[in-house]
Amino acid sequence: MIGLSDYLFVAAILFAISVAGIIINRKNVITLLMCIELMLLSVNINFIAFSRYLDDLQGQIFVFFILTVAAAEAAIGLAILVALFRNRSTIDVEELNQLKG
Amino acid sequence: MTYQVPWLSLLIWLPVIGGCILLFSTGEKKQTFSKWFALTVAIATFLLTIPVYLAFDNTTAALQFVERDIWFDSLNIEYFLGIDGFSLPLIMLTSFIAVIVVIAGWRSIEHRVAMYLAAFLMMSGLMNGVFASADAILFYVFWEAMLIPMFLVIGIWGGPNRVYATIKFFLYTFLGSVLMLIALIYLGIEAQSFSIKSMQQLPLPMNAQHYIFWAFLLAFAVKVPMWPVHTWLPDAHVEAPTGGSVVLAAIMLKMGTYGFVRFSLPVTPDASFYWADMMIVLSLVAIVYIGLVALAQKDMKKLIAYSSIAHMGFVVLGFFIVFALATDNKTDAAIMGLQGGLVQMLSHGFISGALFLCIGVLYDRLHSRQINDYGGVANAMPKFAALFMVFAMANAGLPGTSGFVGEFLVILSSFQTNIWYALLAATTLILGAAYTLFMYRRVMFGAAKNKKIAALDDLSPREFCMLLLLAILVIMFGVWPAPMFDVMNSSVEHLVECGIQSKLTLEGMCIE
Amino acid sequence: MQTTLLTIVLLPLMGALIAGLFGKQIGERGAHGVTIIGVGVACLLSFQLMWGMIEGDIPNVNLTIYQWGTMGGLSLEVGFLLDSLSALMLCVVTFVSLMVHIYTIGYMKGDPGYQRFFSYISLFTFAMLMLVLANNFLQLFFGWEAVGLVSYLLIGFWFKKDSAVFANLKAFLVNRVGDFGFLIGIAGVLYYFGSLDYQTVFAQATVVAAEGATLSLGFGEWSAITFICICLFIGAMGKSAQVPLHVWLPDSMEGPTPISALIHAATMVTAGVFMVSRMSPLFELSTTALSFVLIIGAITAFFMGLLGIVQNDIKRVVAYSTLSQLGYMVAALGASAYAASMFHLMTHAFFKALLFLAAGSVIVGMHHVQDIRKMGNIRKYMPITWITALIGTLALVGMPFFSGFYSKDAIIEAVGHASLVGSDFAYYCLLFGVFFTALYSFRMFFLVFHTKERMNADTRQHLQESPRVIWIPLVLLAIPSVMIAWWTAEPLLFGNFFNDAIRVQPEHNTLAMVSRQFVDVWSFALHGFQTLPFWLMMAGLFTALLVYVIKPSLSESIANQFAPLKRLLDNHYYFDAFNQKVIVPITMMAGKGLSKFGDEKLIDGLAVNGSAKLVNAVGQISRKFQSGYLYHYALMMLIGLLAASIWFFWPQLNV
Amino acid sequence: MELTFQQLVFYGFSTLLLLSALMVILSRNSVKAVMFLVLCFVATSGLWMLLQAEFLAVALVLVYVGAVMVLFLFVVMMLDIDIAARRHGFTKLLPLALLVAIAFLFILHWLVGDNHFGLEQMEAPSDHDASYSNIRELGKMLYTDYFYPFELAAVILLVAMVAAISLTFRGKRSRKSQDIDKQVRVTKADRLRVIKMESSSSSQQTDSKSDEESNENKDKEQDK
Repeated sequence: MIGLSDYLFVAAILFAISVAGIIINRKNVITLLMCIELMLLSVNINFIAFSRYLDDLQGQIFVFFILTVAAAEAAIGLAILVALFRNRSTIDVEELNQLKG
Repeated sequence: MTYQVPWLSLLIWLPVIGGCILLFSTGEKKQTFSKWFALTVAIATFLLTIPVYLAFDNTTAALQFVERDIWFDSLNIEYFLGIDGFSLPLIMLTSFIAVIVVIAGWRSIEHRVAMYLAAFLMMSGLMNGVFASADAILFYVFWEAMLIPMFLVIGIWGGPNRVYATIKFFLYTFLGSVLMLIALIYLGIEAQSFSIKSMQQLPLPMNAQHYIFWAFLLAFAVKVPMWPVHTWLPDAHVEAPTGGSVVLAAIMLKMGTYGFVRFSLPVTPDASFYWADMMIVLSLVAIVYIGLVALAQKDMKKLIAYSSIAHMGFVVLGFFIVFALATDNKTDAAIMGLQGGLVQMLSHGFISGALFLCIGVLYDRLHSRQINDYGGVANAMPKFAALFMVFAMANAGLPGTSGFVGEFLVILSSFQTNIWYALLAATTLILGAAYTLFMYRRVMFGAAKNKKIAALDDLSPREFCMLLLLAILVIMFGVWPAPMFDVMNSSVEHLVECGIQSKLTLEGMCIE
Repeated sequence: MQTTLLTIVLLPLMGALIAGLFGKQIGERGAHGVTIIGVGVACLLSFQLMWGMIEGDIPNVNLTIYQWGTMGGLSLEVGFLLDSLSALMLCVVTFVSLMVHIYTIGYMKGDPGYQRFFSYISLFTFAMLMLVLANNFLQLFFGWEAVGLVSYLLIGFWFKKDSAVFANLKAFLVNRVGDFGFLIGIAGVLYYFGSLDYQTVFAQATVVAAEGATLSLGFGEWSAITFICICLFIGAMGKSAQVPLHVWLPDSMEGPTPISALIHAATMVTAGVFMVSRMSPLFELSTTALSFVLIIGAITAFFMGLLGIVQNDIKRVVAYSTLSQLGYMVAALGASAYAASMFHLMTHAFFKALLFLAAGSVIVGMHHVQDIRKMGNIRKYMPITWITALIGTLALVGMPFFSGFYSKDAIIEAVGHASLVGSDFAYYCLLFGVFFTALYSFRMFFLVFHTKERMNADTRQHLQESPRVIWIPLVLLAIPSVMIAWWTAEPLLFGNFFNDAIRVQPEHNTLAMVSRQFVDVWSFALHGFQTLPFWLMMAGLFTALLVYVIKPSLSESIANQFAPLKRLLDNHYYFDAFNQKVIVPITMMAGKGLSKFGDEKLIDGLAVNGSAKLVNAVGQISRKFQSGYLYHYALMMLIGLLAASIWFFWPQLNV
Repeated sequence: MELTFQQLVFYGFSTLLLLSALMVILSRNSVKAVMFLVLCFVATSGLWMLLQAEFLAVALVLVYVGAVMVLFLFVVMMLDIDIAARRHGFTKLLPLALLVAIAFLFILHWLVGDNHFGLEQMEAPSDHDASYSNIRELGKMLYTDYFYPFELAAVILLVAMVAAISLTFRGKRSRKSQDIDKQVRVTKADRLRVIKMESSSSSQQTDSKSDEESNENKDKEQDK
């Protein structure tokens, strides 16, 4: 039988991979966005696994909302990316240091 | 139930609303109107205090003229007003000073007069609120709210270095009061009510008292101001316009000492007792150290500001020697010390206010506050010289002026705790006279220093009336201070017999 | 009775207020009219009271006028105490004041501050009356400081003169040093006696003394009574200008002459003497305090007299003579001869006021030249002034039959009988003081009224007898200067006039010892011719005659021979220099130092602006972390999350 | 060890998911990365099926793979990205990435491992019977208990859409709006100019002048 911990562990590995991805792909915003999607995905896996094992549909409802928000986030993120590229003709994160104090 | 006039609400909100209305009467043409309007509101507010004074029952320490209504139901915060012997004199002082300030600003402010007067009206209403609040949160709201008009007054109508001064003033006072809010919230939760009375009756363990005492101390010590958190005062005074200085010295400083009698002493009596020696030492330092510093000042306003600090030191001294005396069973002396401190608060309100007005009178004419720019003013302004002399002498604590009463009582009672306290406190006799008269001599006496001084106009009827009024009060309360004592007596006795008794044991608690 | 006393006290106040506030409206005549009527009526009523007391019609009165304030069980009141002591002072004060008022009409003629001046001296009279009539310490202190205030105002009356405003500030501050002690003394009284009311305090004095209450100042234990008495006496030292707090009195001569007569000779400066007499029930209980009083008085009497010899300003000579005479009074207090002291206070009030007013008359005649080296032979021009000044001088030096003789002789005798620590020293000081008193008095007298005319021609032309308003007070004061003692010496000194007010312990009742030789005033005076003081006085007179009249060159050579001494005297024993070069600079340095270092550097610089700078510095450092790269923030978040989870789960991880 | 079918599916999809996730972060080419991401989603959807969350599994494929990933692809292709530069600092950062990833893994492993969520602690639930409909249950909840959040989610999507459009929109903005402040601040002098008329003899001239001025005023008005 597959235990809850198995699902959770898969999600954990996925999360660790996306963390590593954020670190090593720090130059490319698109990959960063994708890593974030992966993170959300790992969270969603957790939710659904719990929902199943606790027999409570609320977990799935939550995933539903997360998906909504993630879609919105992706849309806006990409829109920002496009606007950024248009203005600065690069999406290199190294050059995006307007926040520097 | 009979219909009752909400006296205290009127005292608070009449000037505030008047000020709000004034804000709309901008424009240069409406200047005269706004001045008269402000004066009317101020005088009306002051007149309102008279029936309150007459109806005030000074045989009881209980709150009177109580108005109580729910404000935030869920948090037990109330719109709870009420006055006792500590607050009534201060409310009267505030309303009176408001009138004086409006008169003082009549000519000397050139731009945005309406706003200037509005700020003062609001300030006086809010300060009345501070003194009339019987709910801690309401108190806190008024306490902080009144900073805003003061901040604006210094920041807009102030001198050249006003930005530094305002920010210093604001940060100093604000920093202090943040911790007070925390203490109030803690007390409110513990007592399940934010009424000050319930906080005073709340039994607290010693370590909680320590924390609360320090939280309060920081807030109040900055306002008083006590050494070593006093340095905002000289700067604020120097930059503030005359009216600002008057309110600052006459009333705002009193909020700090009022806080001591309202909160520190009755809410945390054991911690106050524990720290009393430190407080006494700090106030003695204020008296001696600041007295010496005042001697070295070249700016008149700075000098008076420092003298204010020294005089407020007497108030704090009077409040905190009470513990040593009360534990020694010298109730009379304890009452005397407290009375002395309270009277000193009032009298300092009149005297320092008057002195700042005097400096304002000079500043309006020559636009300088440096002592060295003056000399021989008495030649051209004899009336002014006479009134200024009255206030200078009162500042030096001459018997027969109100300045003497408080200092005298505090010195007498501090002798009963420790001779050295009295000896150090009494140095004010010498230092106070030295710095005040030193300034007076260099400004007023001698031959007229230059043509400008020789051609000075003496006081206008407006200035004369305003100073004369203060002079009469200063002398009246010096010769016959009994009315002040009578109003405060019950409250003071109650505080000594009940308020400052230990909260650690049940026997000490006074249950009413 | 209450009305009478209130009238006496309040009439001068009314006069002062009217003259001061409505001076312009009522004009000069109005101003002096209203004040003189006020003081005159007060004077008449005082004499009536005095008469009543002597006759026994009027009992001692101790009444409360109103309640000043109550705190707890303690009630402070304003009230009057009328007994022999205050009655005597009432008469002296109102009489001298009246004379000075009248005199001032002439002296201040045409001064722009005419009304103001009358207002001040009337106000002074009020304050002094409050002081002497007080029945408690609070009111005493009020009067005490109020006379100081008026003195301050009057010394600086000509406020355009820098020297005058310097002198008045000095006077006020030095007095404040004394008041400092006085206030502590009052605080002590309240502490140990639980009241500020004279009667209660005096009633309890013996009890408290018997308990042997002590207090600790950190250095040794003090008897409470001694401490209180010495503190109170410090107040007296300020007001009555005893060494070392005497420095203000000579400078106070910057004020107009009438007030020098009224305040700085006759009345205010004797307030200290009056106060100690009033406190005799306390002082009697502490021999230490009495010794202290005696020694201070003796030092003042002798050394200040010595200074009189080298002064050239006519008023300063009289001022130093006043200092010296105050020393006599204080020494008498120390010897428990309170009555003698009060008696000397009275006679001195008359003859010293007379001398001052005579000096003023000369000054008016000389058109405000005060240097005696520029005078001479004024007798020719001002005969009335001359004769009155002569009377004053004789009274001052203690010529038998003159009033000053009785009082001074009684003091010297009393001190001679005293058996306190330092009483021998005091006795010799006073004894030789007599010689110097005669020397400087006659020096001044001869230089002013005799010898060659040294004034310039212009002044000489206008030199003439002063107007009537000036010389009438002189004459009126000259009469009591001569005769007052004839009737009063016996009851005051040896009788029981003061018995109700002054308490003396039998073991040091020196006056009683003196009184054993006393038969009547005439034989007392005749006996005076055989005593040492008389011969010392004559020696002084002849020395003055020799050095300043017969052979003026002698003074030069003596001065040269004793050059160091002369320098010491010229510099007033360096008291002023010490104050100006040491005390004042140290105080100012402390003030400036604390202001610069403590306030500006330490508190403002380090603590206030320092914390602002610290915040700024932390910001400067932490902004380095804000690279602006998103992935840095993300990384930080991750690391933070990691750290938080490790911290959170660590305890369980170990298990 | 014998694998049940479920285990087989689980391990298969898991492996696929993790490997493709690794490829997402490691691949040099963005297009490839997106494609691997799609694979990730598909694998996840399989896992979700296993967990009997059918609706979400389908939605994930439809919405994510069908819409969001296409959007990604679209953007990646639209933007001209320098691939070589992208890899800069890869080796330098790898140790750090590994460190952080392993640390996370370590903690998470302990946290979510067998000791807390194993089968002993939490038994596998029984399967729903055939009449059970995941979609119906979900729908019931969404349209009753979670109705407001659901509407809010819709609004969020709308906002996201508007935001995305307004961020990327390039055309000229021809909106019409009033500047009320400006209108209020207008004074008489801005609009009206009083001209001194000369006498009738030279009326010709003044007329032309005033015409000009009225034209000017009209221009000003238009500017505003």
